[in-house]
Amino acid sequence: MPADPQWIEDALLRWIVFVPLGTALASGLLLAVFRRTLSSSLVVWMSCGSVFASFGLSSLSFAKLVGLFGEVPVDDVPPRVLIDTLYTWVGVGVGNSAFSADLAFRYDALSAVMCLVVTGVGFLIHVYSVGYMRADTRDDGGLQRFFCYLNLFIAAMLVLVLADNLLLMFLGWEGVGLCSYLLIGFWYGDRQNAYAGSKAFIVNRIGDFGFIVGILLLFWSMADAGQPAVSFRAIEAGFGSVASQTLALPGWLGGGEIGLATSIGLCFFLGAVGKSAQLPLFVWLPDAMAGPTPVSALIHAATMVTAGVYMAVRLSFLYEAAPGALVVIAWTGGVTAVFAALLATAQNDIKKVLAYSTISQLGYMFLAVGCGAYAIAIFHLVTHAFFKALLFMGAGAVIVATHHEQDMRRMGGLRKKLKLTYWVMVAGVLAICGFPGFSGFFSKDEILTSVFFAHELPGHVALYWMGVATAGLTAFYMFRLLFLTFHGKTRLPRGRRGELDDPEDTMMWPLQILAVLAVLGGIIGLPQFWGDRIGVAESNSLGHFLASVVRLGEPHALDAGVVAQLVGGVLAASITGFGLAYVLYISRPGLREKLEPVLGVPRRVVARRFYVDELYDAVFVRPLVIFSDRVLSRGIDAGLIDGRLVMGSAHAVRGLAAHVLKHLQSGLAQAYLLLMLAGTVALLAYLVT
Amino acid sequence: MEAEAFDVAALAPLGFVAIGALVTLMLEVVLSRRAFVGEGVDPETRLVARARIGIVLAFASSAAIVLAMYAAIYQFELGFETAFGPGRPMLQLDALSTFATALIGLGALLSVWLSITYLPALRINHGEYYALLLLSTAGMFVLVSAVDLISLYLGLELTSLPIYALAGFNRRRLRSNEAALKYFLMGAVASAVLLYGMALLYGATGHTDFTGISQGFAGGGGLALSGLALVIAGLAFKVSVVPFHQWTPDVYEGAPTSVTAFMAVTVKTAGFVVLMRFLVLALPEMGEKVSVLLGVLAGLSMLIGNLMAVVQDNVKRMLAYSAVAHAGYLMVGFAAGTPEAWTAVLFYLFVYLFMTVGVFCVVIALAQGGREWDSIEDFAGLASQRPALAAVMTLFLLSLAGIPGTAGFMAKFYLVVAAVDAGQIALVLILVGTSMVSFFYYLRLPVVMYMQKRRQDPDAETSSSEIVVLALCAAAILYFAFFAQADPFGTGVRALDVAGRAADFLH
Amino acid sequence: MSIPIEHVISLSALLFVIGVVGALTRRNLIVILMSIELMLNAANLALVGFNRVWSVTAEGAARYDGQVFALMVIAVAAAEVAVGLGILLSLIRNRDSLNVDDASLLRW
Amino acid sequence: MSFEMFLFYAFAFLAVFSAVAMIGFVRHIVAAAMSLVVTMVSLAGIYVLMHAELIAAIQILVYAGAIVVLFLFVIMLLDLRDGGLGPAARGQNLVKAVGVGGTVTIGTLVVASVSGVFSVNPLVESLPEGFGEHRALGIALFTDYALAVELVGLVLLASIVGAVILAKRKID
Repeated sequence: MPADPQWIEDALLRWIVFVPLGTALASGLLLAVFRRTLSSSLVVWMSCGSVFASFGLSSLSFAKLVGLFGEVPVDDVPPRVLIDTLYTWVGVGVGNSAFSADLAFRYDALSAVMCLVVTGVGFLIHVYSVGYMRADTRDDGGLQRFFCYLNLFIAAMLVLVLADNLLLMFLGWEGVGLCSYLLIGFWYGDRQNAYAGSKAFIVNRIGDFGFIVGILLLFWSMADAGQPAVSFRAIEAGFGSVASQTLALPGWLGGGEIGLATSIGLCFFLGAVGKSAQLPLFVWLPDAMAGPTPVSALIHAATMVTAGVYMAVRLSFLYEAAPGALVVIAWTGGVTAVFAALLATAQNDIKKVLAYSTISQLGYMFLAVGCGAYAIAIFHLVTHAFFKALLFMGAGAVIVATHHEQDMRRMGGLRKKLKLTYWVMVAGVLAICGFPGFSGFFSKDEILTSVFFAHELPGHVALYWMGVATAGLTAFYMFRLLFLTFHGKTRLPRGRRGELDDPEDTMMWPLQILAVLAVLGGIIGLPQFWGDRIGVAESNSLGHFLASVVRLGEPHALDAGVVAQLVGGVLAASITGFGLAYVLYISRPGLREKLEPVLGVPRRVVARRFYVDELYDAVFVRPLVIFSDRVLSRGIDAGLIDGRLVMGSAHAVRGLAAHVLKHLQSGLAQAYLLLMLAGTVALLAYLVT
Repeated sequence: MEAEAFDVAALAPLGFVAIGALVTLMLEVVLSRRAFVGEGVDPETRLVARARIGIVLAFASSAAIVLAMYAAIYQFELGFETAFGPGRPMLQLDALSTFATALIGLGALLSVWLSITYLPALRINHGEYYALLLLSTAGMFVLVSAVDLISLYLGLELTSLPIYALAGFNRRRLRSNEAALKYFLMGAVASAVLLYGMALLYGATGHTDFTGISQGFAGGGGLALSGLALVIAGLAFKVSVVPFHQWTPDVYEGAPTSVTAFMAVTVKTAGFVVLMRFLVLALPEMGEKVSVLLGVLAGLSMLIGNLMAVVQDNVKRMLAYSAVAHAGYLMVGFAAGTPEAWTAVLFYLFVYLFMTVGVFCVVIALAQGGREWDSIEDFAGLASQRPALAAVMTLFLLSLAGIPGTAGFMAKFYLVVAAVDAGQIALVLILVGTSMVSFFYYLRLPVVMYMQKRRQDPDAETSSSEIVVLALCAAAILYFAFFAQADPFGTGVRALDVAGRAADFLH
Repeated sequence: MSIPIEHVISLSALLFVIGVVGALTRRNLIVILMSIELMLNAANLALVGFNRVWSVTAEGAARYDGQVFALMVIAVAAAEVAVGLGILLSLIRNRDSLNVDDASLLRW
Repeated sequence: MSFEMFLFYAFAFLAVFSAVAMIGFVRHIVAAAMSLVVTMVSLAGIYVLMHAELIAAIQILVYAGAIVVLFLFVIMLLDLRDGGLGPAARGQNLVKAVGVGGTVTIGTLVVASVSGVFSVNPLVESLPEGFGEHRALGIALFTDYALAVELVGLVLLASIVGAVILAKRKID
């Protein structure tokens, strides 16, 4: 357990949140109430400036945290936590369990990392958006609205990562969901977008249900033990006393008992599954790609979707007491990683490939969490933020350059026209595939190493091989993307072939910065083993930095042989993937047609997303709505939309209401009277007997 | 404080609105005569004159309500505690009743402001409207302080009769007639059931006052329990709890929207407060059995309300089912039955007022040309045309759904915490789960407002009275989301503490 | 000897049930209104009957809770009928039917 | 059986009979109103037996005198044909009537028998002088129950305003 930290009051923290929030509110208020559209350059300066200011403040706080201004060197003081308490937000004296929650921000090592990523990458994406939205012909003068939402999102995300207690975190949690919803549906008039936005929001409800129940369960059990608490500090201090309790399962769940920590952990994990698009709640993320590309980069790759990972790490003390929950997390992550990677290989929409890739990489992060390697999960989170934002924005550049072509089958040969875009994309692809020395190499390698050594985890060998397979698949689909888009002959329609060029500079220079980060970002978490080899004294600085918040595992007994084996395995898989992609898409494209009959069935299975939607349909929807033909016929109508789990149950709810309950409300006053009097008689019978 | 023989000051709020009702009636007669003297007044002039009269009457009613609220708040701050009535206490003036009086007054006040431009827009601008509204308010003032079955019954009738008429106020519209008819029929039967229950309670205990009943109740006994069941059924009707809810959607949809807003907030507040007082005073040891019963009603209301709301295409109807669902949430607090739960219920009612008035105000702001714009399609693309209206509507809906950052979340949170603490885990799970379902329908409106193109193009402007109401409601929702228990401006008033004081009526 | 209170209450319950059945089954609005009146009357009978039981205090003074309540109910019943008939008239102006089932525009 | 008891049962029979007639088998709506009058008057008789003379008087004045007359006025106003009762009750109604009546009655009976509903205090045999007469009740009304009387005034006012606004033929 980390040493008791030194708490420092710092009233500057609130401004990290308030600056972007204030900008968003001011611009929104002007727009909605006073109907003032500001000039686009003012909007741009305001919103980018506010995020940059927030980044500056975060950096300043970071400096304070590591004691840059301090008198004493870092190593000699206990780890510091900056805290900024505004006032008591919620406080109830409930029976024996009076508790209160402050509106307070907390800046410790974990928040610092998240905060810097959110504001730093967020700033770059803001700048990029300026160019992107300007280039977008669909834009109907909604620039101010767009940046208003974007800033609001940054503010909500910062609340999430800076929150000192679960309630405030939940505020940020819902806030980011809301902004994501607004931004996915940004181009209104397009029913598909509106639908995707609602879907994202509604799928997340299922996760949020888990989150809320987790909070309540935690609160209830802590209050029961006489230690009511909602702030992370207090929970961490008091959780030990309830961790060993058990809950009796109700009869319909088969009875028996479940550990309290495990059940709370699983509830929270359900929240994380929704937010971070893991199996089975991943269906919303690919659809969310309907939004503008900067939104995909910011929200659906770099920041919001990692909130689930952040939460799991934030609550690591809880998961430490719940090994059962960790097993579920690890397996969910591992299966999702390989599953989503498989799906990514069958996509033709460039953004969808990246969306499934994101799901897959998030699976890696949860795999790390499940192994108890929290710092490594955060390490991968950071590097992933760099290279996935880069890839999305690169894809956005391609989309803008080709005038909104997203289908890779109609691209090709763009290498010569979009030179800069090509090279930054290459950097991103190499980073995600784990090219030795690139950021993704170290983080992925670390995750697989921890899985390999996680002996306490049931089936860790299988998980390890799933991770390796995912690495191979990742290399395959990423190079497939690269080859289809940039290599070979152009397949663009003739009309669009003229004057293809890299987009304007405001879009390109964030890409270049991110490319540098994607290549070199691994340094912050350089593993000890590699540090020793290249003579860096202080390696794994991220891990040491996070040690004040999470438990670091024992260093693995690594020797050159084991490392060679581990790295070799991953590299071999990746090279296989690359080679396959190269053969199929560059050197022998004809082979694909020949393979088609052989691969037909599995390929079709993958292309139909493993028939997940159909499975949901069969398992959840049809039994529920069997009594209603209309919904049934809707359910069979596969052309409609995918993601039947959620929309299917929505339909089931609708069906139940529309076809059964509705008939109670017949419009006949006497029928109402009858029910009312029947209710009265029932009441009477119940009370009197 | 010792009960004084006839402490008229105690009745100030009731007096103000009752006198206000008489004054508006008189004013209407006098002003109308002035305006329409002579035969050949053309319709146009007539309309303008009517509009002016309407404004005068609205001001008069507002003044009466503000005075009543002021009196109530003053009494609250003084810590008034008077059992009122010559000889025998009929009304109890205490923190609960003054709190509820102020709350109902606020609901009535906002409803009056909503009506100023709405009534002319629907061409139903008759002066009696305000008198009826004030009389009903007076009835609710009686209701919330009633400590005797007689005053409870009279208060209930005084509350309901004007609302039956108000629901049918749009006489030319068949739907309005029908709403009035249904509300009347169901209401009359419900009050007959209630009355019969009261008779049985009286027969079993020999008393009509709550404390007498609680003494006589001691053993329970079939007669008393039957009476109790009928009384609960009658009151459950007023707060539209399943299975006594079926009038709600029809009446909400058919009644003029300003009336819907009025009854949605005030009747619900009054009904819940009187139910609370009755349960606590007349049944001090509210056994497990009653608690289970209330829990079942709560669960049914949450489920049915939320499920039915999903399939509605009319906004007012959807909000009616949502009101049923919210009644269910509130009943969770009743099932818990702890002082904290009462506090949470009162705070919820307080917040619910702003959300509901706000939502209906948006519907009203769309009404024009003698017709309501209340189907979901009517909201399509509103965000591009009237962005502020769409924004506050979204805020109100999100608050109703209970998303963090709105007062609706805080209200729900306190309720849930109190229920968890009282061990009502199953109900809390239903509450949280059905709240998730509620996002389905609350989100439909933002989706059509923000993500569809405007189809029709009414050129209505939001009137200044509506702007005031909307701004007030929106500000309250944001304010209480963060300062339910804080006092940033140093006023010394914390909303939750106030609710707590009001709930502390058990001595 | 006086009438057993049980009989009075039974009579009142019977009348109440008849009122309920009337309100539930008759289609004619005026008859439904009359049935509601019958229910109120039944409650009044119970009140007056019970007042016979609780007619004196421990000190021997007369108590009139039930009778006063009944008086109030009579007045309220009159008020209710007035409003009910008003609603009925306004309905009839728009649609020439006294059948309660015709008022089913609002549903679902 | 004392004379009092005989009177009670006579009135009770009359009341129930005419109530059933009202909801059951009269052909004309005016007949239904008349049945209601009979019920009201019978109840007034019972009130007298219960030592509630003032209530009995008011019952006749207000109910039989005012309320039923109001019904009759409306019936005349509407000029109803076919007895005003609309189409003859369908078989469905009968089923419903039997079902509802049966359920409620059985419910009531079950409740009554299971819980001993009727186990109330015995009747007070020696009533004070002038119990239930106008003087005693009047004093009670204007002392203990003065507030209730005021409230009833408001209720009546509300109903008048409401009825007028709804029923007035022309309001513009």
